[in-house]
Amino acid sequence: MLPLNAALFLSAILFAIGTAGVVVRRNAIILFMCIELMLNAANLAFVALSPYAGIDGQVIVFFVIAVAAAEAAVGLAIIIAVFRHAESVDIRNFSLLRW
Amino acid sequence: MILRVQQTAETVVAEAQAGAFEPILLGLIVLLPLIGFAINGVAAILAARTAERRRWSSSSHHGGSEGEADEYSNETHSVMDAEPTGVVPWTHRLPSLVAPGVMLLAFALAVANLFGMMGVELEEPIVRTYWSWIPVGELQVEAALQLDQLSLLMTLVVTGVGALIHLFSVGYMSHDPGYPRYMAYLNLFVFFMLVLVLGASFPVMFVGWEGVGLCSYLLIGFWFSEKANADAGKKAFIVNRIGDFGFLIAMLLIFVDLGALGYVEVFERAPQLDYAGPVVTAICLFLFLGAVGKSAQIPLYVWLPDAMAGPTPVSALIHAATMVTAGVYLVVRASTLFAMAPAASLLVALVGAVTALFAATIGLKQWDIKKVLAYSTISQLGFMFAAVGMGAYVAGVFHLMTHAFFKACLFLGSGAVIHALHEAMHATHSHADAQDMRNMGGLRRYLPITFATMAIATLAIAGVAPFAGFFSKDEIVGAAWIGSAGELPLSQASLFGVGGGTWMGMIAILLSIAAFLTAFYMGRLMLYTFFGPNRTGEAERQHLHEVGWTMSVPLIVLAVMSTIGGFFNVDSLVPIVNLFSPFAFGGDAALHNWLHPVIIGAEEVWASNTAAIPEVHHASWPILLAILVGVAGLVLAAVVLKPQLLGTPEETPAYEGNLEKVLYNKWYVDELYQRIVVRPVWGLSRAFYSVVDRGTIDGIIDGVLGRGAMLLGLSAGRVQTGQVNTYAFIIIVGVIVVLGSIVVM
Amino acid sequence: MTLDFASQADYLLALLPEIVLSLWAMLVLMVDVFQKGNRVEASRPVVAWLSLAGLVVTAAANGWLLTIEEAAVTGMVAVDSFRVFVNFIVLIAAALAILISIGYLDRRGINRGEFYALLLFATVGMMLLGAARDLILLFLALELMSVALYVLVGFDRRDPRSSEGALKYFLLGSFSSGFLLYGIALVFGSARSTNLSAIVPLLPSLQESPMFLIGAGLLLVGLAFKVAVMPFHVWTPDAYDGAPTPVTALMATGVKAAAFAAFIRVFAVGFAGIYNEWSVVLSWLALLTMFGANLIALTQGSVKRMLAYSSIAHAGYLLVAVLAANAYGAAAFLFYLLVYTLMTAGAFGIVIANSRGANELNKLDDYAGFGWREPLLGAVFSIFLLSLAGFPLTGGFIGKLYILRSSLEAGNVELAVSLVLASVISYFYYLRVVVVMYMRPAPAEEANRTVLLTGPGQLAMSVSAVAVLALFFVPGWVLDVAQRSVASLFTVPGTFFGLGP
Amino acid sequence: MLRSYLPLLILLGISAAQAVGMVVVSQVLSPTKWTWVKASPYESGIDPLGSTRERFSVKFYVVAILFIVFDVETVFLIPWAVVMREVGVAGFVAAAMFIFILTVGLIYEWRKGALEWD
Repeated sequence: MLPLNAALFLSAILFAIGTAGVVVRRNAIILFMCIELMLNAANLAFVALSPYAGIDGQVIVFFVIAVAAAEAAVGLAIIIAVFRHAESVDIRNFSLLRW
Repeated sequence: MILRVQQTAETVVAEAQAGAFEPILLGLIVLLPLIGFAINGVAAILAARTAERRRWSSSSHHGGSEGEADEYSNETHSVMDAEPTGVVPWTHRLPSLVAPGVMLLAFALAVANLFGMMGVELEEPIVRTYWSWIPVGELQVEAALQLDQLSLLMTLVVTGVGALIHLFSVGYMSHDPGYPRYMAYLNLFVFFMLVLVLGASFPVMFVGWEGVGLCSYLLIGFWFSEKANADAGKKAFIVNRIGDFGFLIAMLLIFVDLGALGYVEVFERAPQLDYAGPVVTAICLFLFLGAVGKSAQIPLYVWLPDAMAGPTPVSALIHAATMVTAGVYLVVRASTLFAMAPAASLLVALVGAVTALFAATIGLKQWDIKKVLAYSTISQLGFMFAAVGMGAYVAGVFHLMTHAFFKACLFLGSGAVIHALHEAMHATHSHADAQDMRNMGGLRRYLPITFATMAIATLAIAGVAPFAGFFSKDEIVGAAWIGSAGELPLSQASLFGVGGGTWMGMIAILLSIAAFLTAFYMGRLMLYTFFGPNRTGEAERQHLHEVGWTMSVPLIVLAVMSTIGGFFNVDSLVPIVNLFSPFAFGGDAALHNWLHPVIIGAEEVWASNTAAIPEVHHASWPILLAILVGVAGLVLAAVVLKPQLLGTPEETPAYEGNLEKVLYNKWYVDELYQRIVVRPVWGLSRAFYSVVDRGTIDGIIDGVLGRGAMLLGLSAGRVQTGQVNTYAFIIIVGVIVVLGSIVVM
Repeated sequence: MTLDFASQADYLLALLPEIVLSLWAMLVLMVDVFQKGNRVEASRPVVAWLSLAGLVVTAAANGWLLTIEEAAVTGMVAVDSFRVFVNFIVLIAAALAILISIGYLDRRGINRGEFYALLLFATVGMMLLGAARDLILLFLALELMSVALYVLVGFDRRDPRSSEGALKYFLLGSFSSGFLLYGIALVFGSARSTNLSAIVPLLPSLQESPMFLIGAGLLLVGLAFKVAVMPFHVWTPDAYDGAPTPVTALMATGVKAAAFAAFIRVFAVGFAGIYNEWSVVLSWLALLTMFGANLIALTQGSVKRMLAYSSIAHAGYLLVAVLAANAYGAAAFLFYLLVYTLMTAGAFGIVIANSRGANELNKLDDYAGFGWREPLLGAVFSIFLLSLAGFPLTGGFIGKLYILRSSLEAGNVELAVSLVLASVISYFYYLRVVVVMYMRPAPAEEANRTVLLTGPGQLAMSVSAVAVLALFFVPGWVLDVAQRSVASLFTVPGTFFGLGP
Repeated sequence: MLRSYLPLLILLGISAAQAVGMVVVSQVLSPTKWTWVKASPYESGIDPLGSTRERFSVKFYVVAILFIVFDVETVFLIPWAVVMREVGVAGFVAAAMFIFILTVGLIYEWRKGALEWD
């Protein structure tokens, strides 16, 4: 069996990569992918913890997957709507709202 | 005259009958004006709707904003701009009935309560609790009304004078497009004023306190399109915030140190505090700060003359008879606390006396008839504060009452004059100033009733016997002389190292001079307005005529009250005054006996903390002096001033010589404030404006702090770049800080 | 009736209001889509009224909840009067949002039935959020609410501002969900459960576990994001500004109420045992929020955006109540939440009334003369603004008074003083609007402006204003109810603010 | 315990090797001769019209988004199918409610015309 720490470590690294991606990337789609990465890092943590903390962890993952799918559907729709205005998904172009 | 010993026999009777009196519909007295407000408010909203519609349709016909400017104009225009259509909409007719109606009903109820209460000698106030208002832990504040001799007296004044002024307003304002709104505000004002005087605790009083301030603000800015009016409203609002701050702090201190806010509990526990200690002194000083703001005393008086921008009946009701006296009421209400703080009391008296003289000097050289009366009001309020500060609480309340009569009469009379003049000028399309006395003169031929009533009120304010002002003003000045002889409890106190007796001697002199000046400037006002040749203009003269009954009846009633109002408190112990004893109402020194239960707390404080005072000597020379200054002032005015030589504003300069210039410019206090407060703030704001192109704030609402805060806010707001990456970065920083601190803790 | 959650069917009863509202939302969706199919046209008014009816029915079901009680407090959903109180606030917020959107949506050409259905779904999410006693249910409720709101914010696809607001809200919202979820995972790993009632007894042993503390910290971040506490507020002004105004009103009121309720349940009730760990940092965040938001609000030229910052500032005030750590604090919190919901939704309603056509620009100058042009709405707006500032004669004053008192009681003098100072700052920008509204004459071209708030909206505003005033004069019974609702939280083992079970 | 996954791992390895191997082998063994015709995109023998970077119809997105949602929902149904007998009526009711909600969504899609291509 995989050591727990290793799995958690991997999940933490994935989470950190996702977080860093949100800060540094400019493309809205990539940003969204980074966020999905964060959610999946959490999923990984749940799965890795479930032998130790209870089967609930695996159930939770199903919910998270479903939620992520809903978010993806809405998110992509929003990005399309934005793209129609700006002809671009570069988030640097979106600063009508500020200050 | 202040420390009258209550007859024991009466006290016994009182105890036997105490509790026999039940207040009659106490809540309804307060509620009636609110009902009136609700009805008139609905009418106002509907009227505004139709007015808007008409404005739009008419502006589309003969486009342009001209019609709009006419719609809400300043006093000199809109008072008379009657609807040419002839048909008065119901929204304008209903308030004429409702507004004075509810006031008369409320007054009738108050009178009923008076008769009920006169039968018994009430020792303890009656508190009616309606619901639990702020119940949090020890802070239990009830929504309760308190009926006692003082609050009933105030209620009578507010509803009585209020009813008359409402009636006057029917004639004065009914042609104004905003008439229903005006009546709604006026009713709302009376509601809050009644809450103020009838409330059973400081927070309830504060509700009324804030409420009357709000209504005053609304009514001053009633003709809002004039920038000056709007500014005046704003000024009143800001100055009153300073006063409210004092009130709030005082409430906080009272709650912290006494654990209660209801009057009964507070005054029961007040003697537990250290006599003349810092706590009670601080409480009183903060309360006084509140009173200074509301009652327009030095240094916060500047808003009151500007408040004359509102309609004249408003000036009469709010800025002369009722709201501005709330500060005096507050001091009398808290007399037990003020008795505990002799230094604070002396300061109150001193501020009052200085204000009385200071404002009277300014009144000497004003040409605007309402401005004269405004400074006169400030001056008279100074008399009241001098009285209550010296511990002569009854004298202060007495003057409050008589002042309400004669000053309301004077204001309404000036309103009638302005109304008549304006009507005449309107008929000939003249644009002369209807409030400038240089445009008046000889009006007694055209406005006989107004002249007669105002003349009576002038005699009253000048202190000519036997008119109302003579008795009340004499009591105040007399108290000061007695105090200077060391015969008042406060004579034993000291302020700034100077004894109370010395202070009171100075106060007596200040007040005597002020009384003399009062008589002089009132004589001047009457001479220039009603005597000499008429300066209104040839064409206009044809159109001058007396006002209608709704306006003359209140004038006559108030004139009668100004004549007989003094007989409510004729003291047989005072020489000369006791000549009028046969005519006294309600027995000897009726008001003293009536109010005695209210100020007994203060007397007990003095009894246990000051050396006993053997006996009060009432000399006759102060009374003679008081009569003399009043008559002398009037006579001097008649001799010195030559109304027949006066010209119109174009011919007569506003002032001649340096002293007149200083007085005309009100001692340059506004300019001083402008220079030391407003201008630096503006300078900073200009500089700021040029740096950052966002000068969205106007006026002095934002001070130096405001600008600094803006700068800080702007720089803080710069993190809101609109960039998702930046936002995410800020969040990450926050996450790290939160996690770090949680793990470290 | 007593529920023990042993049988799954009991959950159907415990969740009755949420189930009713979900079904109703589907009904609304179906009514709309069957009525007009895929044609692009405005929905019938019946859709809005049907949605309102759904809220009323839900409110009835919510009231019914008071009659049932739980055998044990181990369920995923709480059945207590705290939840009922929060549900009522959320329902009021949703009802106000619907009332002010009638007419407004037509004006912007976005009157689609989906708007109302989504709004109801978001409301379901808020209600669940206030009921969640299990972190997973919390996450699901939060997402249900958020996903619906992402769409609502970007509902006007043709408006670049709306879309941009939605994009930012979506990206940052799911970003913060990631933190929340990871926090739940860590809490789950260290406490071996996501159920608060299971976690609470373990707190003494978990106090030293870094994994648990970091998990709790991430949870704090996730919730702080939703209630818009600085510095996690960054999305708020943009999303509020871009969103159609009724949605802004809902976000500022319902979302905040629900997220704060969850905050109380998780931190004040659940993690009360580690109060010392989270209170310090939260105090600093409260300070930052109160001062930062009020200062930035000073500089805003747009009234809508100013109100957005004002709602952030109010999150700071509410945090002071949460941090007061006593019974009055929690009761003051609920009381203030109610006043806040009424006055904030009301203020946004006026923003709608004064916006020009489809244009959402709401500059301060656009309010010149508004008080005279619309006497009723002007007066109502003044009441809301004064209440937001905490002026006496309004419910906002009493609410702040309660919070202050509870804070002083708890010894948080600095927080109390800061609250007073911060609200003094806020006076400037609230009063500025009142001054402009009454003291500056309207430009001539304003004369032909029409009322942009329909009858139902005006009625809702007036009722809210009267309620705000009433909460000043008779706050007693509401406070009483609030105190009793708070007491119901103690059914959870563990201490609540030192009151104890 | 991990041993039970060994066949899976072997399968994975074989399929990966096969996929990579086919590409590599074809690259290595085939003659490579570059011509314009060969390099051009093959569109059933017709010359390419316009740029290949043309935008897709938004309908593709709609379908894709719908697919994501409905596809993922099956993750709830499969576990239920596995343990259907154990969870009994309660499980059935729960699954029925779930499917009911999905159906409402489906009806909405259908009425909105999202299922029709034109």
